[in-house]
Amino acid sequence: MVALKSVFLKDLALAYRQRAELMQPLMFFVLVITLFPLAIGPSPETLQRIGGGVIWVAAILSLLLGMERMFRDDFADGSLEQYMLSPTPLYMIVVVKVFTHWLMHIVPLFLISPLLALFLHLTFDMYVALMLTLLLGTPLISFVGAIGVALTVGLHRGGVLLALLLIPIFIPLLIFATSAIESASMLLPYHPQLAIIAALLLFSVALSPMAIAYSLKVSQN
Amino acid sequence: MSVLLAQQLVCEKSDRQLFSDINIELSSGQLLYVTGENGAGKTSLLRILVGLSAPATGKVHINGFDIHKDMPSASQGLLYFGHKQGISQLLSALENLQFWCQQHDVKATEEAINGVLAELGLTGLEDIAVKNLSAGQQRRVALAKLWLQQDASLWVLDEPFTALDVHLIAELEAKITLFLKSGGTVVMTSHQKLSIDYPISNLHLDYSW
Amino acid sequence: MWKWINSFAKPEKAYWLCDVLQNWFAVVATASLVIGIVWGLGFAPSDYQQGDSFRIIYIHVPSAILAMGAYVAMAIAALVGVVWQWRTAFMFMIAIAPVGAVMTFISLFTGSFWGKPMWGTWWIWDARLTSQLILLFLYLGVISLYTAFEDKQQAGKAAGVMAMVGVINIPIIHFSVEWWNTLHQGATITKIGKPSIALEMYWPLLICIVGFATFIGWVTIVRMKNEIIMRDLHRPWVAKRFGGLVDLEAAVANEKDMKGGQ
Amino acid sequence: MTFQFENMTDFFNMGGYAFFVWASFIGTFICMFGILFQSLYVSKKIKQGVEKETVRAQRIMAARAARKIKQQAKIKEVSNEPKT
Repeated sequence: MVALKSVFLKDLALAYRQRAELMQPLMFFVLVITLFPLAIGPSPETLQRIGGGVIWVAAILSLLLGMERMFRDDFADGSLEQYMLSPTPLYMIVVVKVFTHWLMHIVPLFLISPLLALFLHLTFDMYVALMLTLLLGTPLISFVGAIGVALTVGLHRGGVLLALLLIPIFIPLLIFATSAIESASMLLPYHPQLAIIAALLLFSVALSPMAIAYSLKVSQN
Repeated sequence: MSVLLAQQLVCEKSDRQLFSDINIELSSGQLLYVTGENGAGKTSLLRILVGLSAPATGKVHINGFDIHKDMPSASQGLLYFGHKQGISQLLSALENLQFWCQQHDVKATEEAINGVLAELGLTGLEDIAVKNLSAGQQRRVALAKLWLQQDASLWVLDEPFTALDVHLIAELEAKITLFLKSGGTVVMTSHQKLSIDYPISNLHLDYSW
Repeated sequence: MWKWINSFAKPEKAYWLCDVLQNWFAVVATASLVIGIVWGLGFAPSDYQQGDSFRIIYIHVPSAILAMGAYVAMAIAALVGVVWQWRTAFMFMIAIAPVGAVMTFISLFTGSFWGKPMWGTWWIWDARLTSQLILLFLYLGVISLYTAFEDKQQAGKAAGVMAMVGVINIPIIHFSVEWWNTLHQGATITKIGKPSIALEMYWPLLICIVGFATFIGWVTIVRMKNEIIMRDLHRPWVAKRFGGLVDLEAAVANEKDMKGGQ
Repeated sequence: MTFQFENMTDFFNMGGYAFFVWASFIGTFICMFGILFQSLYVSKKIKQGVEKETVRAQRIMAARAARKIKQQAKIKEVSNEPKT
């Protein structure tokens, strides 16, 4: 327990000392969203119709961008080797690391989201649905994505490959999340979609730590 | 009981067989010195022994636990010191060592850590981010683990003498001897001649194609 | 029994098996592809709704089904490789991946050529086309991950993890895409007992499926043999089989002598 | 079982869908033959490569043996030097 807490605190400290790098995915997120009104036209109806999808696509892309950092430094400086040789099982450490990483990326995203909802003329119901789907969906992205990160951590320039591997896997999540927001825009109930996303999340949290730990070991070879 | 037991290890890298049929049995107080030319697989062997790489075939037991099956138990008394130093560049020396102690169940107070750092000539540099230290100083921070880890039974050291000055090499050799005399077991590789007043068993790895 | 199965984990034994099976697969594949396609193109009655354009079914359906099947086979091989550490399982995995990708590609463009006269458009974002497209991306992901690694043993394990993640995802993707949009006509042969198409159309389709399956097997075997030799290039059995070993052994012995003499 | 078309022209016409039907069949054959011949070609190349690789291994081993002889000779030379 002490060991896991120390991993959490260490990752927080490291993230704090690299604040600038943490801001980059967030700025990318905002910039991508700014592009859409410019490309499609500023009419509020159009923006409202595509708003949920645009925010979700941008969120996935920006999370993918920041994800590379998850194990990179630990791999490069050998901390990962020491984690593997510590008495705490690797998959537990991995869970803590992924969770910390998610926290570091989702909090700024949440803080900036009201502004984006304004930009894209989302109604209040859509905004609530957006928040809920982001809250349930982004940890799913982090946990499943961490498998890909763990696999590519030993490769030079694994960034594009990472996106190539992970984007197809996130398609179901994108579909359910945007469908929930669309239902909200028509004032229909959207808890089925939320329930499915929650189920996927639980499933991935249960299975992915093992896969991540295995992948990290493969990368160490 | 033997501290380290390796049976019929075979290692393959990129489908080239580096070595085959390596058997090692070490009991407490023994020093194994692994030699061989570049590319013969010294580092690979050490990484297999501590369980970081999987051998193509064969088994490794540390203190009776299979390292590739039961890593948490087997790594209890194990200290591995590899090419990568395992210290975060952004944290200070003190933070790094505190973190490492918490990770590995080593009880050490802040004073104790500062004391060890002072012993290694790092007084006054305890709270500076490691990236601002020189290569040799960073190496010392990593080596401090050897001074902190009191109850380890097996040290696996991969080239511990690189980037160290003469004094520190002597100190480290003394530390290793002390550890061996107190019943510890050491597996190590090095490019320079070992001047330790202690019986050394040698394992030579042949380059093979 | 288990020991017997396990013996195929050895590349040498697997190579022998591949050699035995290769010609059988080649013969069956060629024969049933020729029979099935000639039957389907010339002798099966034309569909009363779609006319002769429905004949594309004889390549579209087999390739679509087997693209999925090849992916599942690949993932099972990956599982075997990860759990029992079979080197040959990873070799099979990477041998079948490009074949499956080609099958997926075939099913996509034949679907498109069928869709143009039927729906009036080359591409429709309908559930089956979309999930087939995602399947192609999954294949490409596995293949590119494998090629990204220098060390092919590491590559096999990494690509294996990706293949398994993908196979867990396939039903989810299928379900989500179905939810998202259903426009495709109903499945043609899911009801095996009472097919919704006429028997005269059904038989050539079955033969074509067999033909495609054995074709995949054939190409996979050839590729797997390549993979085995490439990966075991430095082992004695390869050299023994394909000549040139004697000198190597002499050289090694020569060097050993030198060492003994020093 | 009867041939469904009146004559060969009719057969090639495919009830007006000639382009779509033949394009997809021909495309499929190109893909299938492509992957088959690529695999067979690689297999031929590899078998040639085995020989090349053996020659290379032999050269490496021979070079290492030669180097060892040279090194030993040097050591002998050093020890044979008269001590002054």
